[in-house]
Amino acid sequence: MNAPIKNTVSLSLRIPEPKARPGDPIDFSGLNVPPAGSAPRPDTRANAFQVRDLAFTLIRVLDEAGKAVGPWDPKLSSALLKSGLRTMVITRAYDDRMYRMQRQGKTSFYMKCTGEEAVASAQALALEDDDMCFPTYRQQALLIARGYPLVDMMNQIYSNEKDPVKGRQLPVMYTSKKHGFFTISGNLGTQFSQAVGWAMASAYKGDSRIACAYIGEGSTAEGDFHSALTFASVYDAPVILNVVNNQWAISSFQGIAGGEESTFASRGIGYGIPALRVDGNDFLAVYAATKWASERARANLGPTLIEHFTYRAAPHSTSDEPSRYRPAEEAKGWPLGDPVERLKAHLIALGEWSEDDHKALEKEATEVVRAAGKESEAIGTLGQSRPSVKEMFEDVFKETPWHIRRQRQEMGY
Amino acid sequence: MNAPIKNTVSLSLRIPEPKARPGDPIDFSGLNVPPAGSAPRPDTRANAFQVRDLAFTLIRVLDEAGKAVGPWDPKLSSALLKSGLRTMVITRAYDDRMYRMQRQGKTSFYMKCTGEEAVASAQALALEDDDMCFPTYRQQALLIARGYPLVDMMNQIYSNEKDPVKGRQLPVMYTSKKHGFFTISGNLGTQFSQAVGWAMASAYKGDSRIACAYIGEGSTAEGDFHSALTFASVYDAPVILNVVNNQWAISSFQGIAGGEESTFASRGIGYGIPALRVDGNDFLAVYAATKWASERARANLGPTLIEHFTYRAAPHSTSDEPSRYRPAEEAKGWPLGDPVERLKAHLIALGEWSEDDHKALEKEATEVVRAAGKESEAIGTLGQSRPSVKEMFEDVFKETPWHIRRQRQEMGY
Amino acid sequence: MATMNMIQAINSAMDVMMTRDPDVLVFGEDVGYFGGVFRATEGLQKKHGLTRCFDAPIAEGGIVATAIGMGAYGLRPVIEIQFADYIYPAYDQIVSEAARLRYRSAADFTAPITLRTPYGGGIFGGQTHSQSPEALFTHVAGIKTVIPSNPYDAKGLLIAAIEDDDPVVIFEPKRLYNGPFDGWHEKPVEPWSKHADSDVPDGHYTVPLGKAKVVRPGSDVTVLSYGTMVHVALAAAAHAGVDAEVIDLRTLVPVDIETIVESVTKTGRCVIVHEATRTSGFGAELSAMVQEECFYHLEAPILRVTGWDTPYPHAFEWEYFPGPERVAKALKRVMEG
Amino acid sequence: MATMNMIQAINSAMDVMMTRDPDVLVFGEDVGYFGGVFRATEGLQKKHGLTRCFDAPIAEGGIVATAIGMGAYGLRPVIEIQFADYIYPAYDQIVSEAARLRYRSAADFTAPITLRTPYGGGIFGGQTHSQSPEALFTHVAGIKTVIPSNPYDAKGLLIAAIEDDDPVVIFEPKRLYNGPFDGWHEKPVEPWSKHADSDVPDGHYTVPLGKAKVVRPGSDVTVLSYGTMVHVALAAAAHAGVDAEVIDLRTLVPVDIETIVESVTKTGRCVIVHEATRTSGFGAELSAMVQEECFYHLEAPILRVTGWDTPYPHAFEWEYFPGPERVAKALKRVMEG
Ligand SMILES: Cc1ncc(C[n+]2csc(CCOP(=O)(O)OP(=O)(O)O)c2C)c(N)n1
Ligand SMILES: Cc1ncc(C[n+]2csc(CCOP(=O)(O)OP(=O)(O)O)c2C)c(N)n1
Ligand SMILES: [Mg+2]
Ligand SMILES: [Mg+2]
Repeated sequence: MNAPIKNTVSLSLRIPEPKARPGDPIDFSGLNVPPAGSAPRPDTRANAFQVRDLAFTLIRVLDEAGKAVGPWDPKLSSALLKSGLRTMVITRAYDDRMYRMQRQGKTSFYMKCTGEEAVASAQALALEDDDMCFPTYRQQALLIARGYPLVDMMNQIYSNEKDPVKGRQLPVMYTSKKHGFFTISGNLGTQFSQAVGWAMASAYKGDSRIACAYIGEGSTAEGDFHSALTFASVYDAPVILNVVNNQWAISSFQGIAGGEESTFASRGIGYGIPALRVDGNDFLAVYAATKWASERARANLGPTLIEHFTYRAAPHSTSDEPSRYRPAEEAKGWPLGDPVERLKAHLIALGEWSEDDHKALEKEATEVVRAAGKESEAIGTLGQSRPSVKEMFEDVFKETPWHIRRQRQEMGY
Repeated sequence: MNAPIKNTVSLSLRIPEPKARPGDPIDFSGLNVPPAGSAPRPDTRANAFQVRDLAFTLIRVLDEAGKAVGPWDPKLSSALLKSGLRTMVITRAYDDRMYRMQRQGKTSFYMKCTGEEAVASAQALALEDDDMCFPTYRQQALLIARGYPLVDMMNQIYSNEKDPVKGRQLPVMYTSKKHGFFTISGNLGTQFSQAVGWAMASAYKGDSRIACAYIGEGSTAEGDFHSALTFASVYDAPVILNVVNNQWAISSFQGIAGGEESTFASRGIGYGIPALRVDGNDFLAVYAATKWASERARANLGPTLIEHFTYRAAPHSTSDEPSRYRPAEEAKGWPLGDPVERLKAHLIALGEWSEDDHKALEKEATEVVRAAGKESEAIGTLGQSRPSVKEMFEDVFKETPWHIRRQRQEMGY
Repeated sequence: MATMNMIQAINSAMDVMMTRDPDVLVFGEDVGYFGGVFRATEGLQKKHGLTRCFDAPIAEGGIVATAIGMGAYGLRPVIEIQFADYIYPAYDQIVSEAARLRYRSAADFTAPITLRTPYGGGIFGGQTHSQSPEALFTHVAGIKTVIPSNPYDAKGLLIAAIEDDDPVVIFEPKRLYNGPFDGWHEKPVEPWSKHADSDVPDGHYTVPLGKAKVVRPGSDVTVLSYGTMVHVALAAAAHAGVDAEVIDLRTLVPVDIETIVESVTKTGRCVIVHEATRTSGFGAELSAMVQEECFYHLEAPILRVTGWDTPYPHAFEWEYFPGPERVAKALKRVMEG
Repeated sequence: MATMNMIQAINSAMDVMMTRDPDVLVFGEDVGYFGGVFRATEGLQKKHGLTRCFDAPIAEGGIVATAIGMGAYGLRPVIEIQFADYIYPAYDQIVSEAARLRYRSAADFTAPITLRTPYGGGIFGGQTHSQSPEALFTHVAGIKTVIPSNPYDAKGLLIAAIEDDDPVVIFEPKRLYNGPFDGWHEKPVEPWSKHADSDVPDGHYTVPLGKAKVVRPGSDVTVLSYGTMVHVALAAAAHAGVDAEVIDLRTLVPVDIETIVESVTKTGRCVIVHEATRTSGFGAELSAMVQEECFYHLEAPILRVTGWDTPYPHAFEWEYFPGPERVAKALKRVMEG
């Protein structure tokens, strides 16, 4: 080992590539899916080192037959299961309508969460209603589950006269403090570390509310992700740190965020944060993992990181066309299936649900969404109706200073 | 699990605190120091998952008797050991003089690396001379080992006429491309991710040189640390990512960077980066770990993270007074000892060195440093001599644009 | 010669430079296989290979940092920040590092990097896809700031930037990518092919950094503008019936002071137009410089027509955007002064 | 009433507010047990408890982000960024988040945070302990920018900032911490105790944000300044023998336009002084505003005396620093105009 031998092999740069591009057959061969029920469920008092293997497996409850199995089975009432299914189905109907509306030119932009509905739907039920969520643009199901009016969501999307954020935000950037839903930022990742601050504040005040933060797997590369984990670890903040790994960040596959080298859950290990990797399309697994994490947080045991392994079935947004960078059929071939279908199958397996019940639910959902849509569209779609132009100059500061007031006057308002 | 039971225990905020503050007895009781030789040495082709336990132990080669033991023993020649010792001793003499010079008002600022000399001294020998280092302000030993003239270092510190960076930089912010020493930034952490870019470039060009980056444990909290690990992981960059954990960041103990919750080495696991935790005061262990990492990098096997567990024996800088925030005697009580003493004891145990040899070396080092000091001081100390004021306006851009030229003229140059 | 829109011209600049210089490489979010959300890098990966045009993690700070490291090695990376609104996570690396590497190391290390980023409004992008942060860069010593207004300049300036040994930030007015836009948003969109500056040489050429262009000579008033606002200024002059001399600055730092002074000395009046927020916008610097240099020639106050001191609001796109009506009003007012 | 230097006044402001309001807490790098590298938070942890004044990881972005989250919860965090030169890693959180929370959520969420940071040169801190980045904040809608020049104002403005419901960035001229400094660097340092503005009430009071102060009435020329430069301007006026009206702006955004206009209308001349890099500095905005508002009263070009368009170089501290000689020269020149 002594003589410094200069290696003569020349280095080369590796650029990660997904298994399949347009034209290629879809290929999920590398996917390692452990059987439902195989992951152990440690006590919530376990530390990060003890539970570290959970960051490399996949917590799954629903088996292929739609049965709930293993230690993570949360043993939910059928009422709760049905309520979760309803949120997912309404969310999907909502997404479909709003996507269509954008296509019809009724707004500038829209983003669906198709295939990922279980994450926010199950978490909304596992959390307390007054826990504060710091969502990305794919957790609209939180608002829906918590009873925020669909028509207000639509008004936001249309930037119409009744838009709760007064025409100032891009569509889908909702806010509702009342519903524990932090104002969505267009800048990726920023909310993740803010959530930790909110959780620290809750702990500082001796409150019992916890924070629940979301980030896409692509956005975990931002510095805010690291800030969040560092501060959560140092101050033992009562926060659930969710990474929604839907495997795509616009056109970039998860390998570009480091997903081929380790799991996103495993990022928690180095900060001493217990980390769970969960089948994100398994409503029961998401619910159970969230309960585990929220129990820890509420018992002053600090943060938990949860990676929700799922798949972005829809385009990134209305500005995107995924068939340009991945096989068009890839979404359909996703081995972990569809969260709605899987929960439906479970309820049917329990004898609590039928195909007819499901059709009725879908119909109802479409109807509910349609009614809200009509109401909102009657107020106006983008460009037809909007808040007063005066609103452009308000809320920059609590009190409008002279220079902004003058500018407003220059505009004639 | 069904009924949402609101936890009535109120949350509380934890602020980490060191074991001992001024006035308290020193307390290293929590320290877990595995015996020298106990850590296994895996093949360099092992992946991060396989070597993950090495992030939680401590690779140590020198035992209490000064013997080199275990699989990590790099089996170095006595010539190489002596060369390393010499670098360390000169570095210490250099630090002592420059610290004194600052105290005498001959410059504005100085930073020592006392207690941490083994890290850069061993790495300089383990690396090729043309590997590019991206240091912090505590790797002056790299320059010394690579033969950069002490007098040039001093000229930089004095911002005198011969200052290689022309009076523009704070003292100790050296640069020397020729010596594979990237220009030190005053902004913590920024160099860590730049090093990854340099390594990517080397791989892109089919070069065989690798990059070697440094960061303090406190600075691992910066976003740049996360960028570095992410990019190194994604592109499999040939880079050694060193975290020098000297346990203090100015007045903040390592718990404020998350060091109580997990090791800094373990941060690598979540990125799939093999990580070693090394006794940073053990010259042989640092050397061996660096060789392991550089072999991996040069064989296109990608990045390695090394945590060097050491102790900042000196004040943070000349602006600091550690007895205000830690027991004054803490440094002396540091269980892993002093790197110079330990290598000296090893050489003596080998029969290659004696107390007299050591005294002679110390004398020589003082002399070498003194001679360089005299030479540099003859050119001038801060304020006595400096580059032309014209230099203030040069090198902002390659060619000076009109507005800066005009400003220079306004100054009369 | 070919007819190119702005995206094609930008794409061609990178293609030309990647072909000429193996040290030029391109990376950024979604720029690889997909070719970028605005298609500026389309085909480059296929043509030049995976390692020469590739996707980056969503970490703007990491993108700039690795580009700096590459620049220090000796490469000439061209990086894309997907929207200028997302440049802030990279701000420290740009301001503290790229801008100061040469200075602090006395040219031992340099960062010859080019940072491209789509900017500006007019596309209903809301507050996070519409910003014009150029003044946050013009304040920083060591950065060159460039803003093209048409395909010919875009290609020539981008090639000049890539060849430049200093870090250059190029803000590309995204509203201009597919056609000139003069702010009359109710008019049908005109394609670049109808515009003279869409005649773009296929090969290598440069438009020098630091040189402005008089796009419309005139004698009444000087209009200082750049990017989309050049087209708005022309439309406004026509609308107001004022014989304005419209200057396209093209480079903000170093700015072409000679062209500016010569024009204002002649006209005695000056209107500055930009889309960015008014307070401390680059218009403030232009106004300060013009009055310092041309004080005794000024016949009326220099006026600024700018975005308001608010974020860019989704529903009020055209009230925020400084369109031809607002600019025309200023032209008339300055003529009365 | 007590005699306080600026550090003591700042410390007292936090102490008073922590005592009055349990929702006020203080954190930042080294601010806890140690009391901050400039000792601004000394004793606060001991007096108010570990959770009310504590150390933060070296992650400026994380510090601001968690403060925003706390603000959204309902607290009033006061955070320290150790040097203004290190604020850039937090720039995205400040610009994209703190500044826009109220606007984008229509006041559903707000960020009533106060960010304190030592800034400016004159201490041989080299390029990374000397910067004056205020213009990078004045350009951002939604941020208030405050710069005190003496102990009385420092305490009153800081309390006003903490009580303010919007995010406020306070740049504290570190060269003034221990005594007024007028740029005659070879003169012995004078302690604050000899200065009238070191008479500081022990308890609660405020100096309103947005109000400037005429520190020296005069009739020849208006000098607009803030922070350390207020003292330099006074020294320069004496040195030049010019009857300057020296205005201490105190708040840059929103700026006190009335006081400025009133003064320049009277004097007809204006010199602007700041330490920051000239191009796109806040002086540009002041110059633009003054000429917009007072064009017909101006008898000479508005001049700017500023730091140069270079980083702040260690060995050339006093050549970079806009000292009284340079300001005096401008005062004389403007009187000739
Ligand atoms: C700071 C920042 N950089 C870039 C973007 C542009 N952008 C919007 S969404 C997106 C992809 C995000 O991917 P991921 O985090 O995986 O979330 P997903 O869309 O899959 O839910 C990008 C790059 C942005 N909004 N903010
Ligand atoms: C971005 C940034 N933030 C803060 C500082 C101020 N600062 C200088 S050194 C230091 C402590 C660094 O601690 P660590 O990383 O552990 O390195 P060490 O000094 O122990 O070698 C701090 C906070 C800085 N230089 N840069
Ligand atoms: Mg994703
Ligand atoms: Mg340290």
